[in-house]
Amino acid sequence: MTLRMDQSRPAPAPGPHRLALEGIVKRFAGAVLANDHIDLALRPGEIHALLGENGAGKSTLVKIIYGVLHADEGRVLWEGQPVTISSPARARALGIGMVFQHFSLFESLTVTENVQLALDGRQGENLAQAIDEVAGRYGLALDPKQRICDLSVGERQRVEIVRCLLQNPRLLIMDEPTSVLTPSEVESLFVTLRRLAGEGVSILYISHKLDEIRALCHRATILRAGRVVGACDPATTSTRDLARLMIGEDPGALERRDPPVWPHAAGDEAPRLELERLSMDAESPFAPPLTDVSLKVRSGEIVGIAGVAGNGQGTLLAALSGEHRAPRPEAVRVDGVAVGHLGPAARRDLGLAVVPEERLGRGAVPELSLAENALLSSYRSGALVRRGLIDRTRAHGLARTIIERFGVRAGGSRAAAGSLSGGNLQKFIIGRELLQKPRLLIASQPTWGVDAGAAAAIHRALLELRNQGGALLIISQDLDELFAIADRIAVLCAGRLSATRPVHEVSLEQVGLMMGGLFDDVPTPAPEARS
Amino acid sequence: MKMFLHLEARGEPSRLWIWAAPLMAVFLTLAVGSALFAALGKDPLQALNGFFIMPVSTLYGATELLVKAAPLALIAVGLAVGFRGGVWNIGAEGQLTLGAITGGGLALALGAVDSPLVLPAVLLAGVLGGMAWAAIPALLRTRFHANEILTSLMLTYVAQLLLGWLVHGPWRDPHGFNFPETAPFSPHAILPVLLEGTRLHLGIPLAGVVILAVWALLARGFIGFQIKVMGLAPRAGAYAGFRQNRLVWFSLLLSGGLAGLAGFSEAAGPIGQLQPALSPGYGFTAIIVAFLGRLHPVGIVLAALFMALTYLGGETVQLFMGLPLAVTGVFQGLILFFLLACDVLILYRVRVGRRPAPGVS
Amino acid sequence: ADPLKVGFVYVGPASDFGWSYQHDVGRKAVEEAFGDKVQTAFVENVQEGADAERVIRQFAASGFDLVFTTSFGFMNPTLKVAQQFPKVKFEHATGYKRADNVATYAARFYEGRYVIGVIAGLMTKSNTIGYVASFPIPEVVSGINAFTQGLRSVNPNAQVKVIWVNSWYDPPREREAAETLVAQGADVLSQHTDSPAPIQVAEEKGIHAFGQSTDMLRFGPHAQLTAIVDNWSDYYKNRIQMVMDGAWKSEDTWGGLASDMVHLSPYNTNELSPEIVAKAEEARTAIVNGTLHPFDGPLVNQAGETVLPAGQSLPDEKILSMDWYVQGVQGELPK
Amino acid sequence: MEPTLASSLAEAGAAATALIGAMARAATPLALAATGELVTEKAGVLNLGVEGMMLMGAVSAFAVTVATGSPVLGLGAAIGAGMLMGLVFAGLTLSLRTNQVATGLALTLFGVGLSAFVGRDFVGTPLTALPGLSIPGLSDLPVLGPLLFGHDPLVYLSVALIALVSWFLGRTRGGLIVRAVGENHDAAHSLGHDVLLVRYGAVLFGGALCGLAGAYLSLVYTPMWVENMTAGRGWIALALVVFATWKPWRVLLGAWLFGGVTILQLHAQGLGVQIPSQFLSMLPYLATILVLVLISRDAMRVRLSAPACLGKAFHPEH
Ligand SMILES: Nc1ncnc2c1ncn2[C@@H]1O[C@H](COP(=O)(O)OP(=O)(O)OP(=O)(O)O)[C@@H](O)[C@H]1O
Ligand SMILES: Nc1ncnc2c1ncn2[C@@H]1O[C@H](COP(=O)(O)OP(=O)(O)OP(=O)(O)O)[C@@H](O)[C@H]1O
Ligand SMILES: [Mg+2]
Ligand SMILES: [Mg+2]
Repeated sequence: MTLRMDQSRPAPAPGPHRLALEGIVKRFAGAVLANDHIDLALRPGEIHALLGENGAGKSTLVKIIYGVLHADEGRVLWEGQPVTISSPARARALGIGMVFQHFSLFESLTVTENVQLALDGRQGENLAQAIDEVAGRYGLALDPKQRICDLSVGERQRVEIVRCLLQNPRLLIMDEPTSVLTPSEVESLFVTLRRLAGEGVSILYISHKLDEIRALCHRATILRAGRVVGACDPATTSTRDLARLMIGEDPGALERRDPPVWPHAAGDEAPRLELERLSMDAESPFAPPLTDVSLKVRSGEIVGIAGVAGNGQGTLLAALSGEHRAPRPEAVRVDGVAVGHLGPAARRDLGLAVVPEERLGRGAVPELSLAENALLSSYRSGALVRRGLIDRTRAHGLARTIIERFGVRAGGSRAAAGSLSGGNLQKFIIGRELLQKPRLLIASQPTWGVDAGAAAAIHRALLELRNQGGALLIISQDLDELFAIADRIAVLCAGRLSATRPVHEVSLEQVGLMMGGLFDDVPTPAPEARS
Repeated sequence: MKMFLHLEARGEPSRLWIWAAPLMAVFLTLAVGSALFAALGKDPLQALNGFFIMPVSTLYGATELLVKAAPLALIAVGLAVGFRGGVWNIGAEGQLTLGAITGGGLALALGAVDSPLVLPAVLLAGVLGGMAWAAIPALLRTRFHANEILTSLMLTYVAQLLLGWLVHGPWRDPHGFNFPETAPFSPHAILPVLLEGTRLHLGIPLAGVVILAVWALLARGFIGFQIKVMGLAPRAGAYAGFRQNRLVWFSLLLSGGLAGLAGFSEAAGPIGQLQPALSPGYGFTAIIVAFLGRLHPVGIVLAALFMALTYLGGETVQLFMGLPLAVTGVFQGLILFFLLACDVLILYRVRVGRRPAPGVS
Repeated sequence: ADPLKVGFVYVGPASDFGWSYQHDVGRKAVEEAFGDKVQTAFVENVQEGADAERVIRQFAASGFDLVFTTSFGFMNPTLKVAQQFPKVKFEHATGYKRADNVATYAARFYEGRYVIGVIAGLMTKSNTIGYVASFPIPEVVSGINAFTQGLRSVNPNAQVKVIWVNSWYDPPREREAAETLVAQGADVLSQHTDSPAPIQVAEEKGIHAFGQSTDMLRFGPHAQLTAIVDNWSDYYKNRIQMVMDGAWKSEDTWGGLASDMVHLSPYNTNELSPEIVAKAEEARTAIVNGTLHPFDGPLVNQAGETVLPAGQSLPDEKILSMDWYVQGVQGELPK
Repeated sequence: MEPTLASSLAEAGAAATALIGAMARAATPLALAATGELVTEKAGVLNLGVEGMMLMGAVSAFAVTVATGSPVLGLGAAIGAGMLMGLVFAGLTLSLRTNQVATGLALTLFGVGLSAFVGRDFVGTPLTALPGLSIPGLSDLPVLGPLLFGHDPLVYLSVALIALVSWFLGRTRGGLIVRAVGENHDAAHSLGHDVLLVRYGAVLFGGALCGLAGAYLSLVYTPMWVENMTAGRGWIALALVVFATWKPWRVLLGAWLFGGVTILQLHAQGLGVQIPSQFLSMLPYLATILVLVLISRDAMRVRLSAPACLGKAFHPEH
């Protein structure tokens, strides 16, 4: 999808810089040089993009600005004055607000309480009202009384953004705020950000979505391996050039997808995965239950499931992976076998692999080494465990293979999963699942927070699996991604799944309508795709 | 908090300090201990000698150290398994008691039966008793989500009262003038002494073997990995298809079984019968031992020996120097504080003063 | 000459103000009496499990000549160690197993309890006496029975309510038991647990009670009528003198009021009328003289059966292993 | 004289009053210590040193009251001693990041020893109990008077403290921050809350209340000092926090349940119930387990009220 270029971008006000960084250096234990003498300056009203591959050091830099981390060298100037940002409280006192890449939310607390915790006690009773107001103004629907644990990832992201906006910051830092928002949410967020910029707020914006950056930002600074490698006006720089700046070489185009391997006409070929009127309750009382979800995925095709976060994606994934058992075994079939009652391990034995959307704590254990994380889901295959004993050499070997094959940037198989940057960990997890040669892969948000180069690599790997006859089900909010790799597409809305449609038969607009729940207003799909 | 001591992560554990930290703790202990004893008007050298050297300066003393350390290590290894997986069994004392009850009950029931199978049978009964008692928190947690910290602790008191009832009532020695103890176990149900003139009984090498087996199982075994994942990230465990409830059962049954074994070994080893007080709180002390040993079997064995030594030392300094038991408790607490605090050096460098301030030119 | 080395093994802390405390009072009396002719040492809070044998052995192995092991649970360990150290002399309190170098000693607390039973019987108005008990062992049971015999000898309608707290020493729990007994109508309390908590309850409620182990008058100046004091000092001094004289031999000593091993602290004459004091003294002297035995027949059990006909008194081994209640005690003993 | 309905009602009322009074007193030390520990745990710190802190509170209160004759100073000393113990714990676990479970157990060992050492000269020293509160007029009301107004001040204080803690945690910004720190210390840190400061405060508060609980025992309940006089009540208090699923009012419920069943089983014994006393003594433990099972059935709710970071060390540089 293409974002509307905003013609009327006001130029940032001249005058002193709101924020200037000079020679910032940050070294992590283990001698990772995450920031290497970084200089950066923002004017009032400027929307400034920070670009870079996964692990380039973007999050580290903004955490230093926000006082979460402390630089080893360098200085920070605020409105021309040298300042010490010793803590986030200090940062907020200066007028800096931040939306974190990895949520800083409190699961058991309500939305209001989460917001209140960031507000230094200024707003009192009518906070819930203020939240409603901001949320309404910017089109970020939220119920202030809900607990975070009952929210979907997308809703959580909204909480982060609303919380930040309520602080009336003069510098707003956003670390990948849109990765889980729907296109229309992104649109309205941009309207907000432009308005804020117009009011003189400086915005430091991190995203891997180059289109967004081109549509929104006045300037871009590009980081590579902790160093500033360039700066440009993104509006006048092509996406391709931006990508080249980031990775230092030509990214190479994503090959157009080949037609699906399975013969379109023979719609009666036995599906790999079949959901038959699957209905089940959600884990949390606020997510919608799944209602009569039916779906078929055949070998050699990728089926994409679009939809706004919080419409039952989590429940669907858990029902497919076996983390939640279906009420009826026959509701989920793999290769014709009813598996609804089986757990994740038994389903893996049938050739199923799963990539969940949360990397830390679900797809991987942050405290454990990559070798142990390789073992986490590969223990059924590859003879890593024999007679109850672990073959450590093989586990390390497997981790090294994943690292090499999928270009994961990590300090070897002994590195803790938690020390990897978000994108690199995602590559590792996808690689781990793909190396199991699954006959059926289910992935949720496979490229969430992943840089363009890595996203392309992941897409290539997914397509390769498809071309080798694998069946894939991709749950994603990123319509661009689905349109790029899926053969057929369906939309999940309020726990109901639309019929699947060949991608080339639907337009973005139609899918957008379906995401609003208007399944029936869309022209009838071709009969073979109806399951 | 403006920290005066600033800790700086090393990134990976320092190989040097893994060994040096305990040494430094010992050094601090000696220094502070000396000051403490001097303040009490006792000769520090003599007191420290009494604490750490005298108890093990004879062969008998050395074997006594093993007698005291074996149950601690055995229980702690079992507990460590659960602690790694977030299963908080703090009722090992109760499981120990039940192990003694079931093992002892069978020993009494078998009476004078003379068979080489008696000893294995009673030991097994002890293990099963401990398991059965641990099965209650396991059932209540997996079935009703009841927190095992509370249930296992409460069941400890119940077990002790149960033992009290048995030895005061139905299991009283008929020839014991109605005093609260059972008849002595028959020689076939007693763990034989291995070294004449000491109390080094078969239960001690047995504990060693069991600890080795558990270590092997957990270090190389997949179940140890599953437990670790469950402790660190339960959702990752669910994603991987590990069965949480099974792991909870496994951890509790294992730790309960080992505690039961320790309990019956105590009854059938140095004591030889059931009586109201079987254990000087081994089940609770083992919790400290488990953490002091960093939840690793080797560390646990060392920690158990060390804790046992401080208890023996406490007796020695009372006997020879008239140092009250209270001082022993204070001293023990201090040693533990030092040992725990020095471990910080394994993962961190300690810098004195404020953290380096960024942005100030 | 080298001083005689005497060791003591305590089951509780020496400062428990109860059982171990009184043994330590005895130890201090020894030190005072013999000066540098003796050297004493003690180890306190020794658990009755596997630890006891090690501690006792350590005394024996370190050249101690005489070791007092002061709890029933130390019986078997004492005998085991004694076998390995035939030259060392041991004395075990409250047990029943002896050896050539192991003597036993205990006190006939039940004698004192008979006397306080008499006082209780004369003082009670509600005819309900509360008894805070520790563990159902023969010593405690015979104490309850002797108390009841004394009680009913002057007041046949009085009843004894017993609450077991299953601890020798738990002040809050003892307090709760005492309060319960008062709530259920007791106006005199007796106790066979070691803390002054029941006395404090009696003092607070304006009723009466008897001290245990030590004189607890300080904790209940109005409440305490008298206390049964464990007095080990004379015994310890005697036995040590015997060792010094080469006259020590293994024997069983069961001292009572006569030898003052069981001692009654001064009567609280502010509370007790002279008549009651006279009655109590009468019973005490009769026991001392041997004209009265607390377990003189007829002894009737709770079921109303005569266990011992009139004219006989219960032999020592029956007292030592008592596991039944006499008539007048409410409740049932665990069997 | 014929017993009239009124007089027998009054008698029954008096008996009930006595029973409830006994329960309230038995529950008070448990409630105080458990409330302190609850706040500590809500901030994400597990301090297993409750028993040691209680003992230090008990001995300090006793010693200072004997020395100065002022129970108020004694209470102050108990609070101070509890906080000092808390400070030792916090210094080790928060600043030096030692393992909380092990450090707490070591703190108990240390406190048992130190209190015994400090208290050696006070064994056998009598002390008059703190007088009960008497509110003119109210306390003299029939039945209700003694029932509601006849207890000692600390009984009311414990209820007031629970109300205060409940209000603080649930309704104030400070309480919200405490909960946030216990829920997710990294996020709290990112938002600029001083995790260590909050935790130091919570541990010290916990220490203060445990000290107070100890003082209740040595000044009010059984005014005396003897070694180890808490006899394991610190452990029960710890268990009650779990029982209460980290909710203040449930701590009171748990303490009353435990204290109440304890008193009731003693009453049953006194009434001559034909069950061995050991089994009756098991009842408070079994009752607590039973009720816990009943209230734990909704796993989700229990999980939500448990502080997610409980016992975990906080590393600010991550
Ligand atoms: N706490 C940490 N300890 C050690 N290394 C770290 C830590 N945090 C980040 N790093 C390393 O610092 C480098 C920069 O990480 P950072 O999170 O800033 O990357 P990023 O540019 O935000 O990447 P992404 O786009 O994936 O979010 C990476 O190599 C990462 O592994
Ligand atoms: N008590 C235990 N409970 C659970 N798991 C355990 C236990 N002891 C050891 N393990 C498992 O064994 C692993 C390694 O234990 P082991 O003693 O073999 O260490 P090692 O061989 O020294 O390891 P390395 O070579 O990585 O240093 C631990 O990381 C853990 O997974
Ligand atoms: Mg980042
Ligand atoms: Mg990152």
